[in-house]
Amino acid sequence: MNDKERIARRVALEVERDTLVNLGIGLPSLVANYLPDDVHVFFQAENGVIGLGARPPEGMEDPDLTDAGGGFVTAVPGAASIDSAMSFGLIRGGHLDMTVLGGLQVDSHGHLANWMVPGKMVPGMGGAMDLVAGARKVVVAMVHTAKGAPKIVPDCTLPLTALRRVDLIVTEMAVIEPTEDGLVLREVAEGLSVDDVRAATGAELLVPVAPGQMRLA
Amino acid sequence: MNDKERIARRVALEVERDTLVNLGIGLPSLVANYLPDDVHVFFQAENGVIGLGARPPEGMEDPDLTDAGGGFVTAVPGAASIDSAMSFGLIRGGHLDMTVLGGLQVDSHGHLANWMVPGKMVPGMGGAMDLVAGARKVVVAMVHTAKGAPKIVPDCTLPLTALRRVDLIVTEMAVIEPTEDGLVLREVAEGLSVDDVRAATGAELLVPVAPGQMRLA
Amino acid sequence: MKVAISPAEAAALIPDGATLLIGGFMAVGSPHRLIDALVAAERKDLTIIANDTAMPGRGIGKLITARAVRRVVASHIGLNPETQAQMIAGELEVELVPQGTLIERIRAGGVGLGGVLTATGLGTPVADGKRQIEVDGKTYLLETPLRGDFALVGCHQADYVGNLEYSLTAHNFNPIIALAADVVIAEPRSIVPVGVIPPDAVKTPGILVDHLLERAPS
Amino acid sequence: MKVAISPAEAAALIPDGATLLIGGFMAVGSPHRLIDALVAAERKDLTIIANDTAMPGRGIGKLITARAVRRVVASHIGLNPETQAQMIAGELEVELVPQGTLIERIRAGGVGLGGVLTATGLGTPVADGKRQIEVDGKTYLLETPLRGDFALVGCHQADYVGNLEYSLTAHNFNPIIALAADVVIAEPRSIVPVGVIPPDAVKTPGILVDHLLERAPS
Repeated sequence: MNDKERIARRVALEVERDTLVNLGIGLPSLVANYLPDDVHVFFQAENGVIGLGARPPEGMEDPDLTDAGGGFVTAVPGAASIDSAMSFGLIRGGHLDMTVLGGLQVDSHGHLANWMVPGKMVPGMGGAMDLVAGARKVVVAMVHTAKGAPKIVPDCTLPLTALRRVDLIVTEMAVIEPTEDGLVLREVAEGLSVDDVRAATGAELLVPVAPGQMRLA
Repeated sequence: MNDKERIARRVALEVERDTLVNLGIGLPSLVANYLPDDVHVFFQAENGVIGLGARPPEGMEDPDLTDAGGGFVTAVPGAASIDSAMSFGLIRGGHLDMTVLGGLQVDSHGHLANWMVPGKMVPGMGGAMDLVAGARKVVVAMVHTAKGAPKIVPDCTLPLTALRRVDLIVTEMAVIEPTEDGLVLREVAEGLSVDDVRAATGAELLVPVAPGQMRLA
Repeated sequence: MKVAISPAEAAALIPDGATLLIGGFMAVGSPHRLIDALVAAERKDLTIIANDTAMPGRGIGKLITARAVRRVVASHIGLNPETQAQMIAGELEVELVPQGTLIERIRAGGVGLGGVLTATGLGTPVADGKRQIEVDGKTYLLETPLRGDFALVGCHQADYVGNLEYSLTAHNFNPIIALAADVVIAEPRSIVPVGVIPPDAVKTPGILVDHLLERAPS
Repeated sequence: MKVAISPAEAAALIPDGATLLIGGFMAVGSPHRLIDALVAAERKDLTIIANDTAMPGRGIGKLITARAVRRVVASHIGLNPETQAQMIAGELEVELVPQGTLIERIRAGGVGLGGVLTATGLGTPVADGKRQIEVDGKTYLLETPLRGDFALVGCHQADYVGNLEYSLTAHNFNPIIALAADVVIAEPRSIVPVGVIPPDAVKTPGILVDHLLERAPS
């Protein structure tokens, strides 16, 4: 199991049945592959469909039906088409139960930075700021370090995505919950120690009770 | 021809082809009866249809298709159903070409009061404030006096509907255009003199050029 | 998949004193069976946010006649003399809001806006006590969001996951109030299998709807 | 009844320097023939308000490649390296706006609001230079309306009076931009007689549409 699969499997456990879930492009989109069969959710793509489905059969792609990255998708039974005002009305109005987003940095306040690296990468925030400000639950799914450097830091040095404290950070090494008191280490991946996670983390980690082993199913 | 028919016929001449027009309940609604055959317009009812049509055949009424007063109507070919946010989005966003409203008072500034008489009649403003604030052209259709008292006054004593200067006042006696300089008498009904109109009007009337006879077709 | 509930079960969810957003325009498009159930359950002290109070014996008018309502936020009460009489007698509090402002305030509550700026109401009693904000040299009123504990939505048709369709002038406030309440109860005329309402025809996505009223006895 | 115009005629209506609202999300639902006509007409100095600039060779990306654009207001430009290159070279001005804020600003421009209050962007560079307004103890950014000289709307189907239908994820910005421009030009895939699109299926009423693009040669 590679790191990305490990992260996606763990995040999938956070998804509750009969909810509306938005998955970011890239790693977060893998989460859909690991949902238990009995957990029915509607996936929302911010470009405008509730009930996003898997890739369509070869030759049956519809140019009017894509995910937020422009890739062909299907719509599940019971899907609804929505325009961008409705799509972000749902996101900002508290109707989106959960969003899973990638991260460049998360800090000890639970603040996420995931949309730009000044002078290097200025893709635009797309829907990220709305998602973090508005979703009921925000899960950051990311690898623990970038080229060996911690992505979990005392204070974000990159521009923030929102002032809202995210609800959970899932990496290949650990599950960390940002709280009012700081970052709480909840689970540690099999074969790793608390000290291993601390060594790869730039911010202080609180360990109020012995963290469990990171669940994957 | 009674007073109301005279007013409705004159207002009908203000309606331009291929426009979106909102007619208030009561006297203004009569305007639809006097449009020339070659002037196609879409009537909007603020409760939510573009392309309001006449009363349906007996026995074919649809409880889901009424005018703003709750009366059964039809929808013309090319009609569109809209919700209240779209309906008032059109009204307030400048997409409504013309509205015809009744009036309790209009004053020398062109301000309209048409929604309440303190202590007596408090029906609520409904869509009137939005219509006067937002429509491209506001025509007030009303009888010239109420129980002998002028309804066109120096300053409204009743609560205003909006700060916007209405574009035209049509009564059974005259057609009057509110301008920056004041109320300009444009047309006088057949058989009446300028002095007759002045005697029934509480505000000063400007008569820069000899007013024409009030047109009815 | 939703579970359909009876009108009485729906009314039992709604306590005395609750704030209800109710769809309909002069009773057209209102959730009539829900209203009847609230009257039958003898609810009291409700706050009703709706376009109007209809007329006696119809739609929201029935709640007024039943004295179930303590406060009304509406754009028009002129066709219901009972609303006016209770207001004048001091038994019913009425806040009158321009119709376009009312629907935008509800939408703001539903889509997470902190408020909207509008020119409607400037220079009128509607402006009393409200903040005025200037943008690009123009003055606007700041109008704040409205939300309800419950939204009671009348609609033409629903499917099993709660996707809703509306018909003609019965749309009115219904699709907007479905965004702006903690609990949304929809009263469809008919309930059809998933797939009968195509995605492009859905006006209210089922994820907004908490409960569907069971079909009316035929 | 509308008169259908050719893409070249449509492009001729649009002068250099115009502000265009263009529908589409990563080129899905964009008015492709209108964009091609603008490129063919060698328009310059356009301001484009849109969700994104797509990718080189697709949708709005073609206008970027053709150097027809002086200024972009968008939520995302990350998949078009040419937009980024022109921006870094100082040839193209880019204003990045959160997607939800962008669509609400356009809607505000379309429905006559003076602005909206949103929490999105607080504590980020988006808040720089913007007024913050407190409502009920919460802080919001005041976001102001956006409008265009022209809206270029891609859609699935139109009827002869200009009523528009959209399909699946090709709705996106299209129904909203149709509210917010002085001149609205719609590019439907097919044009059908009045009555083929039932009133409840209309997403953009024809009274908002000024011109329909004639059907594509088959």
